[in-house]
Amino acid sequence: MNVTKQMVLVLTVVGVISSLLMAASDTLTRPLIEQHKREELQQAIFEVLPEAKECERDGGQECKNIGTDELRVYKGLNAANEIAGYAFVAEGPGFQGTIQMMIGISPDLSQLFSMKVLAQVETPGLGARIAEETDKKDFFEQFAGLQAQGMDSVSAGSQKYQGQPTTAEIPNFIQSVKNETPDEPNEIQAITGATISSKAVVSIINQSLFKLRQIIQ
Amino acid sequence: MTTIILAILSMGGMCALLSFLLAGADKKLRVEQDPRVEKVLAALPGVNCGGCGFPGCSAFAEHVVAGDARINGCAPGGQATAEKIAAIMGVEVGSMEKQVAVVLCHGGTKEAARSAVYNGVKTCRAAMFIGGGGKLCYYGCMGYGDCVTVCPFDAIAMNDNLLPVVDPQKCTACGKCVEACPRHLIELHPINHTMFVFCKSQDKGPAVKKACSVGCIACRVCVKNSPIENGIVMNGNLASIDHAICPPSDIVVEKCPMKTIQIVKYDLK
Amino acid sequence: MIIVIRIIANSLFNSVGNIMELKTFKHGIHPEYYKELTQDLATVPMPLPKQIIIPLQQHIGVPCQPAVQVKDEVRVGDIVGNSEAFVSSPVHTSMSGVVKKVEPYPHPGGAMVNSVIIEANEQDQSFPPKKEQREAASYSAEDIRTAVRKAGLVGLGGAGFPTHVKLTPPKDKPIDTVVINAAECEPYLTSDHRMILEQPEEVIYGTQLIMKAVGAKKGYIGIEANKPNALEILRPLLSAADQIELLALEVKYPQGAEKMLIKAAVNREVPAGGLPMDVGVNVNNVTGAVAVAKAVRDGLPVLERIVTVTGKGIREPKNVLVRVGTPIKEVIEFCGGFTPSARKIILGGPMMGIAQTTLDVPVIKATGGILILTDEEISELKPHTCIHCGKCVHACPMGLIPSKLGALVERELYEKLPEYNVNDCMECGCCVYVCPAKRPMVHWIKVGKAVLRSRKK
Amino acid sequence: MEEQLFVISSAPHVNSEETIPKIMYTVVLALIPAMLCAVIFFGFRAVLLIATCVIACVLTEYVFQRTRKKDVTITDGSAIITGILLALVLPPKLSLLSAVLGSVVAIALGKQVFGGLGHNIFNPALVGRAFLQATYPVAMTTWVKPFFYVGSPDAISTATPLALMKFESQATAYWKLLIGYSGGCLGETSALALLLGGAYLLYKECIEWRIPAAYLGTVFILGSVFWLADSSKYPDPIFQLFAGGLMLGAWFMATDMVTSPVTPLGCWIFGIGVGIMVIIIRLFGGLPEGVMYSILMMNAITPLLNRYTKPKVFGSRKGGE
Amino acid sequence: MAEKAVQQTTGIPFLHELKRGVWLENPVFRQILGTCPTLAVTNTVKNSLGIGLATSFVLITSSLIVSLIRKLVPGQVRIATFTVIIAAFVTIADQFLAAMFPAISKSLGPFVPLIVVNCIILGRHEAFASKNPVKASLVDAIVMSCGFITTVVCLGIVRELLGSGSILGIQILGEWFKPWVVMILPAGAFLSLGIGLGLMNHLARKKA
Amino acid sequence: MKYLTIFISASVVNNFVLSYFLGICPFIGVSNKIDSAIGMGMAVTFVMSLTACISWLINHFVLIGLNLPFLEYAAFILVIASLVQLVEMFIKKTAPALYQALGIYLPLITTNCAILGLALLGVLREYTLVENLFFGVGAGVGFTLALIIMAGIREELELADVPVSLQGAGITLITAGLLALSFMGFAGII
Ligand SMILES: Cc1cc2nc3c(=O)[nH]c(=O)nc-3n(C[C@H](O)[C@H](O)[C@H](O)COP(=O)(O)O)c2cc1C
Ligand SMILES: Cc1cc2nc3c(=O)[nH]c(=O)nc-3n(C[C@H](O)[C@H](O)[C@H](O)COP(=O)(O)O)c2cc1C
Ligand SMILES: Cc1cc2nc3c(=O)[nH]c(=O)nc-3n(C[C@H](O)[C@H](O)[C@H](O)COP(=O)(O)O)c2cc1C
Ligand SMILES: Cc1cc2nc3c(=O)[nH]c(=O)nc-3n(C[C@H](O)[C@H](O)[C@H](O)CO)c2cc1C
Ligand code: SF4
Ligand code: SF4
Ligand code: SF4
Ligand code: SF4
Ligand code: FES
Repeated sequence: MNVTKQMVLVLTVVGVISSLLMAASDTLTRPLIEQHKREELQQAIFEVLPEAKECERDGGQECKNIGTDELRVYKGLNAANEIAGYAFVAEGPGFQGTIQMMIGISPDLSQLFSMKVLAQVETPGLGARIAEETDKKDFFEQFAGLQAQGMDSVSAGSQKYQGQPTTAEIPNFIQSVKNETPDEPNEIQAITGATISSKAVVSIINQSLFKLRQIIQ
Repeated sequence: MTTIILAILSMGGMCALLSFLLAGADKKLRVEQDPRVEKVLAALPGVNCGGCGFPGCSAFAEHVVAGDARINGCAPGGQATAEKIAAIMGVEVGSMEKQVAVVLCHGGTKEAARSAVYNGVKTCRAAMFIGGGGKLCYYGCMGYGDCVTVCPFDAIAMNDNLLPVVDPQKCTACGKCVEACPRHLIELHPINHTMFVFCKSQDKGPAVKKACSVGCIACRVCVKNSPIENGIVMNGNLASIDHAICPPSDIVVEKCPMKTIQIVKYDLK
Repeated sequence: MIIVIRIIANSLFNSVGNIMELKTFKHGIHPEYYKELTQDLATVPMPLPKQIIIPLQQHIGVPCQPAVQVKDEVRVGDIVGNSEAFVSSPVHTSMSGVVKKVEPYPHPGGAMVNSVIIEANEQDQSFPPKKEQREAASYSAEDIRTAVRKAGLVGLGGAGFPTHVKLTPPKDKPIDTVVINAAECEPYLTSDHRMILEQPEEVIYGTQLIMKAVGAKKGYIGIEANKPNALEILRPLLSAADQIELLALEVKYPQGAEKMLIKAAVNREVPAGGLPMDVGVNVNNVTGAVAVAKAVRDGLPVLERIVTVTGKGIREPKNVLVRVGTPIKEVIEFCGGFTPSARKIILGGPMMGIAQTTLDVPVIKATGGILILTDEEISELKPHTCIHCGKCVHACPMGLIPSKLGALVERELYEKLPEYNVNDCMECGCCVYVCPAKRPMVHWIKVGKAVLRSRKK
Repeated sequence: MEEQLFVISSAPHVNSEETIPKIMYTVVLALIPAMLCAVIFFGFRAVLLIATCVIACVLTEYVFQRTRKKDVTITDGSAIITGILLALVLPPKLSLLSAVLGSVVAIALGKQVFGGLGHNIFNPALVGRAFLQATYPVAMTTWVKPFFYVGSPDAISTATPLALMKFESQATAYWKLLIGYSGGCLGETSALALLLGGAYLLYKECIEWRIPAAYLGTVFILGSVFWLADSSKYPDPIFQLFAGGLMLGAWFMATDMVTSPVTPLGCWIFGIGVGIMVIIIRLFGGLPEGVMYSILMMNAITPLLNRYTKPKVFGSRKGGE
Repeated sequence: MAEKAVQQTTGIPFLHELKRGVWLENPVFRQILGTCPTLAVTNTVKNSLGIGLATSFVLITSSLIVSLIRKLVPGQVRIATFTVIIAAFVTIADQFLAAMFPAISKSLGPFVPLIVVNCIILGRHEAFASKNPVKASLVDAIVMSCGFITTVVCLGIVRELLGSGSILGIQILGEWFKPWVVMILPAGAFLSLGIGLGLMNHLARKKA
Repeated sequence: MKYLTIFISASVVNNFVLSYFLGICPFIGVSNKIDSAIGMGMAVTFVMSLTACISWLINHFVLIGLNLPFLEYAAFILVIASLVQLVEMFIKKTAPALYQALGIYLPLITTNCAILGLALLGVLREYTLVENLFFGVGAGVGFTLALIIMAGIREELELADVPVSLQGAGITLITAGLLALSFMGFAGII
């Protein structure tokens, strides 16, 4: 057998066999993996929508995205199959990289139910405290019951962290304060030493809320 | 099922295409080179780690064949690879008679007179510029150990007398020290050469006597007592042993008034 | 007292000089000068020694072959060693006597050099009398060169390059300028200074002869501004027609290095690896110029020279007129001997001179000074690692990175040296002087150059 | 006479008076005003921190050199400087244990693993600080007001002028910046004391003037450009110069001879590079201050600068031989 | 080494081989291979174990195959063939993890796919499996895996202990210990591996 | 602007070597001389640009087009490895000078995790073809930058008195650690 033929043959046979194996393994595992994904999403939705028992489904399988590709929104349904609130995925730049959160909001979009960080790469012990559970009051717990109306409409233009521009049109639905206890119903306290991450969270949520209102209304 | 078929088709297709290309390229673009490069390359682990200091195994192989890379330079390959390469390169280790470096000066601090206090860079090379490092003898060991630093096998050490001593066990006769010694005091000799004139001074007797208590004063006693005719001859002001014909001789050693001629004993296991 | 006034006068002159913009080069250093030890001491002739040692190599180039044999009788000025080679220079005996030995003998350079040892006898020990001075222009260039070669003249600024070679510029490198090097930038040394003060006319005459020999239209005599009296004494002797100009140079080491001097005088840069003639300049030491004058006019070889014997280690610092070949031991004894703390004998100045192991070495043609340093002045060599302060980089007149050169040699990475232009180093020592880590860069550089040279072979 | 041997060595046979310890102790002297200000503003705490760092640095150096069987050179003053400078760039309330950790890292990882004084690539004090910053990010960004030790125990925590500017758009008065009446690291607050020390170092020729000149100049010019472009968004250049660690960095840290270039052109580029980096980090980065990171980053390219900014060799025509 | 190893696998105890993999020719410390995962995913012991086991799985299985077909593969397509085999196993491992242990799969992030190009695997194939019979190759793959796992787990222990005060998520160091955040950051990874390497060399030199 | 952001992010802020831990083996292996660092860097940049294009094409036309996501690793590495090998053979034959400068580094690169990392990250971030190209070039430049800086430092360290046990990879890793510490200053810029 000449070398050329051997080369083609060996590589092709190896390729065929391995693709066969991979495809077989894929066929076996794909349903499981997809199920994990679904469950994960569902779990997150139910976690941020405490009253929801069910979500609006997409052909009976997945929770249906009623939003856009940019802002995924899911409708939560309570035991009575009435709307229990919306869960949406807010995403934007933090101190180091992208922060991704699942947020639950009341059906009239006035009050946050809960916030859960899905992904973040902030500094552990610092920015990462937006997601970490600590012995002190957790940062994310502050979002439960937070008013999302905006008490004033001061522009957010002075915020200097980088990345997504906070355009002046976006109202401060919620706000963060530093070194003092929040006294307005739409305020949360920033994490000491991680103001940047805290403000990023607030700003991402504000932007998403802005878009959410456009979608829902 | 379609997935599996598609997967097989696309993967198989890509493999076939690429291997075809590679095969074609191999025919058309093959570059002739020293066949030993291929062999060395085959002996290497092929990790392409770059740890040898060359960019990749093939580069290392080329340099080995070209002779400017250490044969044992491949860390992942370890000793075994080094041996294989040695075999390919024809560096026959066992067949050659073992040689050992010999330092031909016995004028350490105790024996050699000083001319000045040397306050310069403490290497032999540097001392050469500045009055020979403060020893009166212009030919002897300066004792700053360039040979010691240069030996890749830790085979030379300085003794208390500030003379370098070669460990015959460790010495591989690589010749690094021979090159390093600015006074050309070190020579490589087969281990069956055991009797040496441990002096390189070309000075006349009185000058040598002043400079060193073990220097060759050209008294010709050894020549007279040579065990074989012309076994030891005078080379200028220095006795010279012709190792090819002259066996070691206790009498010569005994008669040398300066104890310049000595017989070394190699203790090799 | 006088010294104090001198210093004040000097500093006054310096400030005047600053206003006048003294000529100089970039970088360099300002070491302590210690010239006041000897600069006002008139030269005193030394009694004749009993025995002289004439090394057969006192120049750069091919060594001489002995022209005499043991037991030969020689007269002052006789040639005792000669060579056919062009780049070489004959040696003469500076005394009448009998050749005792011809054998290797310690040389100021540090090695053993074949030397002719002559014991003085009762013969006449004086030199031929001074002859009538002719117009410099009346000699032909060839006459001057022949006379210079015959007289065994070599550069007296320290390097000892045969002068007749320098006076024979190749056709394609015409010389338009002669610079007489009277900078004497080495601390301590004052022999050039005394030479100007004591024989100013000869300085001018020698300069004229050199200009004639190389066909230069313009001459400069460069003197560091710390020798105002030398400038004063020469100024009235110069006429406009001579085309010779006096230059007051900033007091900075190494102002006397020829490349730096040329930069200061005519603002030309000798190319790296090149020679002054590459920029049309010829540089000669001032004592050398005087020697040229005497060689051409009187046929007088270099038989004696002014040697500054100085330093804290000598009892009576002096400028001494010494016959070439005199062992330095006798010169030192003539100056009252050592003080108890004398520890280091240097032939030449403190920046470039060579430390000696023995007092047997003779004074040679290029020996301008004998410096004796004491215990307190010599620091124990304990080089620290380089702290990258960059002081050496700022000091180096050649624009090198001495710290790197030193470190490369220290780690034996010789192959990287050319990238850092090691061969452009002139071993002036500025870098070592300023180094707070006391690193012996010059020593390393010497080693590095030698290794590169031996590798090239 | 005959018996005594002469000393021989290579030329030159004389040296200047300057030595490494002399330079180092001059720097210590130049740091005294800054240390005094630290003690005045932050009280006994400052003394404690400085002493802890110096002792820890010197001890680490001693232990390291002993274990490596090298000459112990703790008296040359370089470890003392590292200790002082490290202390001066720590927040006043940092725990002493953390300070010790920083000091050990500074000397061990910042200096001795490279072979000790002269061989280190990065500024040891800043290595120590960067390590602490990454190790205890919260403690390293918790500041107290000056004179906290006389005031009431509450409301002592504050922010640095740069953080105030960046996150709250609040300016701090120039006089406060000059004398150091603001939050910040121990030794960075008082620009005046640092200028004094810097001037002394310049006078003593212990530092290369090109580095602070290029550094401060670049910050000033770039600061002006941004300020002129949008003064509502960017602080003014004077503020840029006097706030934060810039003065301390420019006079005492960027000028560390071991970790800065030796060539004149290299020094200019080094200074300009640090300046650009500081402005980028301050104006566009996540952090309010970038002096430390900018110096460390330029330290890293110092070997390259030395290599590619060789001075022109005397007599070389354009582009070398 | 190759021939010797063949003899050794039959004659000399497995322990000796193990020593070779874990100490004498430790892939990370001695051969400086597979440094990327060693640095990237050793911030906790759990991750270290995960990447170690996943890599070992791929190394052992693919070594087996490579050794089996070693005589058939022509030189020019060797790398391509080997990588395809490795990729197949990695894909399978990845799918398996994602299906069975979604949590671990998530925290190992993109480093499971990068096992494909982990230099250790291709390195052992080129150096060993492609030249040796099946049994010897298997032994080699196993001991090298042990070496890799030991190294990453050691590093994981150090980093998790100092970086979070815990091991395998169990708090070890008490309240007094303030975790060194740096240890779980990139810088800490480089520093600890560098220091580890230094210690290792030091010990080895002392022994010698 | 978007392209610039991607480029700067990949080259400096999120440097492959210093913050993603990709391509560490060659980073340690080939950073001992500046000259080889430059050669290697250019070769990596070249291969990364190539990879960025190819991986995008494969991803879009094979993996997504035929819905075979699980072939990702195998297909990428197969194609990259073979193509680099082809390129190497090609320049070795046609441009020996270029081969001496760049080609010799190519075999080192094929099986390096930075390349596959690039391909996978590009897919993950759903870049367009042009964006992916900028990402690839940026990552290559960043790798080169880190390599050259490290080579400069290591050439300097040749003159230093590093403890024997740390010489080589040890001190390189520690230096990389300190470099990573200082690169943290870029956090939040992009
Ligand atoms: C190593 C390091 C990591 C950091 N990580 C974060 C982070 O994850 N999130 C954040 O908001 N700030 C981070 N910072 C930024 C500083 O802590 C910054 O000073 C702080 O955000 C200012 O907030 P403060 O006003 O609450 O102190 C980090 C700083 C450093 C040095
Ligand atoms: C660093 C250095 C310093 C020198 N200083 C002087 C000096 O002060 N006076 C002098 O005449 N020559 C000095 N020279 C020698 C000159 O460079 C040059 O060789 C000499 O002036 C040429 O003249 P000559 O051949 O007559 O000696 C110095 C050389 C060097 C390298
Ligand atoms: C604050 C300060 C600023 C200086 N500015 C300059 C300057 O702008 N230009 C200059 O040539 N020298 C200046 N100098 C003088 C330098 O200190 C030094 O004398 C000069 O750079 C000599 O360096 P060199 O030997 O490398 O030429 C300045 C000195 C100080 C203290
Ligand atoms: C002007 C000057 C500045 C210095 N700055 C620092 C510094 O910022 N950090 C430091 O650790 N050492 C500094 N040193 C001390 C010393 O150079 C330092 O310990 C070395 O970097 C250690 O090798 C400085 C020294 C001088 C002379
Ligand atoms: S190199 Fe030569 S002179 Fe130096 S110590 Fe060795 S034998 Fe003696
Ligand atoms: S350098 Fe070479 S020849 Fe000399 S002693 Fe060492 S091993 Fe032997
Ligand atoms: S490097 Fe050479 S030329 Fe430069 S200062 Fe030093 S000795 Fe002088
Ligand atoms: S003067 Fe000395 S310490 Fe300073 S850079 Fe030069 S060699 Fe280094
Ligand atoms: S494991 Fe990433 S390059 Fe080796």
